[in-house]
Amino acid sequence: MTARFGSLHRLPLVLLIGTAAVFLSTILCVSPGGPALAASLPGTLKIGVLAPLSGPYAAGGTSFVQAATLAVEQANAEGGVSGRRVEIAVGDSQGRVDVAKAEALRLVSREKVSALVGAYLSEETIGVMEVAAAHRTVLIVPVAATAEITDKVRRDHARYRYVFRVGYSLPQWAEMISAFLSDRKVRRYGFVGAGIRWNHELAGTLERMAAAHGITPAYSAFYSAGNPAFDPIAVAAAAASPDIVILGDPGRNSVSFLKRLREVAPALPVLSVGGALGDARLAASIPLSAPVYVQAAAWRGVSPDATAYVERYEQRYGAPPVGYSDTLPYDAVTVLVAAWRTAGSVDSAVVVPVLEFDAFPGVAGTYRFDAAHQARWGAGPGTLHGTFVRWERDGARIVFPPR
Amino acid sequence: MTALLSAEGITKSFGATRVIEGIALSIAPGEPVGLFGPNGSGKTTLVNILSGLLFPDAGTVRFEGKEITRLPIDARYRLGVARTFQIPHPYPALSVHEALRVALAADPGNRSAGEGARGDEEGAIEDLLSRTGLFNQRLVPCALLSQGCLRRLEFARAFACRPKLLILDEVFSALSALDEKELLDLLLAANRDDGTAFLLVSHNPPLLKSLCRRILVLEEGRIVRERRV
Amino acid sequence: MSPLSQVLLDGIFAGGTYALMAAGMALILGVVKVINLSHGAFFTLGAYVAYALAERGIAHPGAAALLSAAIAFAFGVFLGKSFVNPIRSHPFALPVGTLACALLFEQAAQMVWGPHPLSIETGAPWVGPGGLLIRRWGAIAFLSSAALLAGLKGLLATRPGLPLRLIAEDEEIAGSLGMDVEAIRYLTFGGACAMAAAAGALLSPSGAVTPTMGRAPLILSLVVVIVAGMDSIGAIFLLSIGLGILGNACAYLLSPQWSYVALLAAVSLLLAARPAGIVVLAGRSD
Amino acid sequence: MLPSFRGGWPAAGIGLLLLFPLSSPDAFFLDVFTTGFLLAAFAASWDVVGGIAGQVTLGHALPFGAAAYACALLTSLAGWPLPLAVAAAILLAAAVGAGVGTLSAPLSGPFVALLTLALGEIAHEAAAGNTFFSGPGGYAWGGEGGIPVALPWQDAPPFASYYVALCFLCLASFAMLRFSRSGAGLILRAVAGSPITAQASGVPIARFKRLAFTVGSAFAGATGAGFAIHVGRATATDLSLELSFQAATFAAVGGRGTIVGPVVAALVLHVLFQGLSLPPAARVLLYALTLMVTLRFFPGGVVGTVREAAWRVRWKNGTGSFRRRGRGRPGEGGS
Repeated sequence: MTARFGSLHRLPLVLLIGTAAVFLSTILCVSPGGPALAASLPGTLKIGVLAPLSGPYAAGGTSFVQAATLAVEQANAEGGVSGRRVEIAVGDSQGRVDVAKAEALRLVSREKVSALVGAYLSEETIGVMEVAAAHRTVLIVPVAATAEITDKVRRDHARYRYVFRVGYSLPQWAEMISAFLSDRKVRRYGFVGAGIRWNHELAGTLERMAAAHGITPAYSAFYSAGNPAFDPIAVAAAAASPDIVILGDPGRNSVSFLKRLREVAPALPVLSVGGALGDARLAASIPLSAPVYVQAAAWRGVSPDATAYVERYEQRYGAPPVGYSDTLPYDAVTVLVAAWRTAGSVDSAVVVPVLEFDAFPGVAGTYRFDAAHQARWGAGPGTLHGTFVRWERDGARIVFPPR
Repeated sequence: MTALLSAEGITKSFGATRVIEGIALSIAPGEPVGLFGPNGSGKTTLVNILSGLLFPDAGTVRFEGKEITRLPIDARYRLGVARTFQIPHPYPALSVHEALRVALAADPGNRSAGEGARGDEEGAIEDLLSRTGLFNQRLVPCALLSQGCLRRLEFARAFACRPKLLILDEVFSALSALDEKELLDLLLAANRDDGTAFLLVSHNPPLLKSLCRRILVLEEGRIVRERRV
Repeated sequence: MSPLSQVLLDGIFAGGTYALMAAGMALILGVVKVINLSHGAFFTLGAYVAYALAERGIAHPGAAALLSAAIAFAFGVFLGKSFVNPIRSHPFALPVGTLACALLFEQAAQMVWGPHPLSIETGAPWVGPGGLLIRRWGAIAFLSSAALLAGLKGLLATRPGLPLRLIAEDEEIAGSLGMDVEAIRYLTFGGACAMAAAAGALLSPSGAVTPTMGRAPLILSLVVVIVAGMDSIGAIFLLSIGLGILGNACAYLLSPQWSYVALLAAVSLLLAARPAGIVVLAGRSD
Repeated sequence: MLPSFRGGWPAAGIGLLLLFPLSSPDAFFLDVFTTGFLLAAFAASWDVVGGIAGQVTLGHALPFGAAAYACALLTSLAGWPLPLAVAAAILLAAAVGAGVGTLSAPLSGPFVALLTLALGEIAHEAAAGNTFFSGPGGYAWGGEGGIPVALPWQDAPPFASYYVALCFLCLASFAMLRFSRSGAGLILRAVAGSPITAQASGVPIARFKRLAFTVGSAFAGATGAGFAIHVGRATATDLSLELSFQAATFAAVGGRGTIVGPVVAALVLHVLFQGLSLPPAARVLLYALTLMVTLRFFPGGVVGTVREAAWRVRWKNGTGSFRRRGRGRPGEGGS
C-alpha cells in the first residue's frame, strides 16, 4: 500500500501547478480572439487552409500547407489583391471529420477567413463543405476526389455553390490513366490499393474507362492498413503477368509495396497515382530495373510556370515537390486569388460567379469549372491533362502527354 | 443420517501431473472435519473442487443428496457452501460494510424480499460485523485492513449466506494469538449454535485435534488415513 | 517457383517480424508486468537510426542495429526508471502512459526527420532452391527472431537469467534474496526497448520509414504476446509464425483485404476456445 | 471521496457551463465544447465497463460506431424518423454490448482487452473496407467516407447543439452515477476489485459482466448516435481503436471507476487541446506530456488518487487499530 501513496507528498505542488495551468489556459481561451499568435494587419485578407498535420496523414498535409504558403507569398509578391496582403490561417484536421469541421468553424468564426482551401481526405472535406455552405464561404477543394462533393453541388446548387474542386474527380483520373496506358501499349493491367472507398471507386471507374481502349484488368487487390499483406499481393500480381501494375495508394504503402513487388517481378513496370513515389529522395532507393511511372498534376518542364513553381518550392523547402498533394493546393490558392482580383472583392456572392465563368491559369494549366464546379481535367482538348513521369537514376523524365 | 456433502472418485490432473486420485469423503450435517496433509499433497486442489472453483476430471460431488459436481462456486455459495481463502483477496476500494452487502445481495432469498429486505440486510450486516468484531472497521476500505481484519472479513463473508458447510483453507495460519482465539470461538459458536458443519484445512495437528471430531490425512493426492478424535 | 509456396515462405518471414517485436514485449510483460505500448515507437526509432546511418554512407544493418539498440537502451532505462517503475502499482496507468510516450516520440520524429516517408535500399533477394525467393529482410527477421528468442530462453534457463525468472515468478522472494528488483526491472525494460529498436533497424529496408510506422506491428505483436501466454517463449515464436502464414495464406487464397480480419478472428476464436491463453496454466493455488 | 467533492462543485460546474454560451463565444468554441460533452459522456460510458466493472475494453468504439452507423443508415436509407432511428441505434448498441459481454465474460485481465480490441478492429475493417451501398447520388456510400445522417434540420445553431449536448451529458452522467451507486453497481465494483472473492460470495460474475457491457454500451450508443447527428455522418473513425483508446485515456487521467473523473478529464483535455488552437506539433507534444506527467503523479487518475489520499487521511489508524479498540467485542458477537 505504501508504494501506492508514495508520490503524494508532491501533491500540493502538482495541484498548484495544475490549477494555475487550467486557469491560465481558460483565460487564453475565453479572451476574445484566442491567443493572437499572428495578429493580422488591418486590410489583410485571410485564406483558411485545412490539412492533417499530425498523425498518419501528416506527410500529405505538410506539403499541402507548404505549397499554399508558397502560393500566398507569390500572390503578395505580385501585389496582393487590390493592394491588400493575403495571409493564410492553418487548421490541423487530424484526418477526422469532427476535427476538420471544428477547425473550419474556427477559421471562419474566429480567424475571419474569406475563403477556405482543403481538406485532404474525402471524409474531412465532406464535413468542411457543410461549414462552408452554412457560412456562405468559398471552399476550394484541391485533392479530395470523391464524387460526393460535386454531386452535392449539382443537386443543391443554391446551398453548395460555394464549393469548387480544382483536383481531378475519379472519372477524370481514370480517363487520364487510360490514355496513358493506351499510349504505353498496355493490354492488361493489375490494380493494387488500400482497401478504402476511394480506391475501390478508382478501380471500378478505371475498369470502365480502360475498356474503351481495349485494356482489361488482369488482377486487382486491396489491402488492409492494419496488416497490409504486401508479399502475397506482389506474388499474385506477378503471377497474373500484367503489362503494368497500377498503385492506387498515394501514401507510404506505395513505397513498401513497390519494394516487395520488385523482389518478385523485377521487370514489371509500375504506375503510381501520384503521392509519395513522386518524392525524389524516395525514388533514389527504389529498384529501377523496370520503369516506375508517377502521375502528377504538373512537373518541372511541363510549362514555364510549372518550372518556376518547382524551383521556388525546392529553394524554399530543400526538396522538390511530389507534383500532386502540393501542386493542387498551390493552384487552389492561385485560382482563388485570381478570382478575388477579377471580382475586385472577396464577397462570396461576387466571387462565385467569377469562379463559375472565368478561366484561371495555374501551374498545371488553365482551370475552368463545369456546372458541378469540377475543374475540367481529362485527356481531351481544352482540358487540364496532368503529367506522367518516369524515374531514371538522374531524375524523372516526362513521358506523357507526348510533346 | 444422510451426508451433507459427499464426494466420490474425485480425480484431477493438470497437464500430465495427476494431483488428486480417486478421493472419496463425506461430511455429516454439523460435523467438524479436519483435513491435514503436507505441502503439495493436493489439499488446495481438493478444496477448490469441493467449493466449486475447479471441476474434477472424474468423480461426483453431492450436497444434500443433489449432484453439484459442475456447479460453480457462486451457485454453491447460494446453496450454503461457503469457503474462505488462505490468502484473502479483498475488494480494495470497497468498505467492509459494502463487501458484506455484496455477499448478502447474492442471496436470492434476500433480494426477492423487496422493500423490507433493506432493513433486514442492515440488520444482518450489523450482526455479522459484531460477531466478527469488525464493527469499528465497517467503513474502512478493505485495502487498508490488517491481515487479522481481512481474516475476520473472510469469516463474515462466509457467514453471510448462513452456511450449512464452511470450507476453511489454512484460516488460522500467521495470525496473532488474539485474532486466532476470537475466530476459533466464533467458529465453535457457529458449529454449536447453528449446527454449521466445517471442513478445516490446516498444517497444525494440535489445532485440528482440538476442533475436529474427524481428521482426514491427505498424501500425494489420496486420503491415506482417517483419524477420529 | 509455385506462387503458393512463395506466399507460405513469405508468411514465415512475416511471422518472424511479429516475433521480433513480440520478444521484447513479452520480456517486459513477464518481468516488469507492464503492457508497453511505446514498443512500436522504439521500433520506429531503430528504423530512423538505420536511415540516418545509410544517409551517411553506412548501410550496414549490424551497425545500425547496434547503434539503435544502444540509443534505445538509454531511453528505455530512463523511461523504465523514471516513469514505469514509480507507477507500476497502477497497472492501468501504464498502457496509457506508454501510449502517450509513443505519441510524443512520433511527433518528435516528425519534427526531426519530417513527416514524409523515407526509404533505404532493400537489396536484391536471394534465390533459394526451386526458384523460391528468399527476401533479405525476411530471412534477417526470421533468423534474428529465432536467435533472440532462443537466447532469451537460454538466458532464463541459466544462472545469469535467474533473477529475471525469479522476479517474473515471485517478486517478494526475489527481493528477500537480496536482489535489486527495481534495477533489474528498469534494466530489463531498457533491454527490451533495445530489442525493439534493433528490430526496427534490421527491418527498415523492407518498407517506408515514417513516424507512425510502429503502429501496425505493435497491434499484432501485442496480440501474439497476450495470446501466447506471456512467458512461454516457444509459444510466442510458433504463434507468430502461425499468424504470419495464416495472414499470407488468407490474403493469397481469399482476399488480401480481409487478412487482418482473419488474423483477429482467429485470435478471437482461440480466446473463446481457451479463455486462459494457449498455454494452459498449471494448477493455480487458490 | 473528499467531503468537498460531494457538495456543490458539480452544480457550480454545470452552472458555469450553462452560462458560458451567454458570454457570446464564437461558434468554434461552442462546437469544441459540444464535441467535448459527447466525448465526456463516451468516456463515462467506458468507465461503466472499464472502471466500475473493471473489464478494460479496447473495443468501446464498437457500440459507439454501431449506433452511429445505425442512425445514419436508418435515417438516410430506410427513411426512418430521427427519434425512432436513435432509439433503434441505442437498442442495437446495447445488444452489441450484450454480445461482446457474453463473449468476454469467461476471460480475465489482458484477455478482455485483447478480445474487445479484436472485435472492434474487425468492425472497423468491415466499415472502412466495405462500400456497401450505391446511394441515391449514383456514387458509393460507406467506406472511410461514411454515411450521412438525414436530419430534419439544416445547420443547427451552435448554441442549440451546445445545450442539447450538455443536457445529454448531465442526464447520462447522472444515470451512470446512479447505476454505479446502485446494488448492481456495488456488485460490479466488487467484481472489478476481486472477481474470485465476488464469486465466492455468491455473485454470478459472468452475468454481471454482461450487464456492465450492456449498460455501458447502451450509453456509448446514445453518445454515438448523438455524435453522428452532431457531425452529420457516421464514418469509419467512429469505430476506430483510437477512439477506444481516447476513452480509456480520459478514464486513466480522471480516475477509473469514478464516472466524474473521466467526464472532467475528457472535458478539460479536449477543450484545452482542441480549443486552444495551438500549433499542431505543440498540441501533440503538450497532450502527450500532460498525460505522462499527470499519470506520473496521479497514477490512479486525479480523482482516484485524491480519493485514496482522503482514505489515507481519514483511516490513518485503520490498520492495526482493531486490536486495541476491538478488545472484548467478539464475546458479545458470539452470543
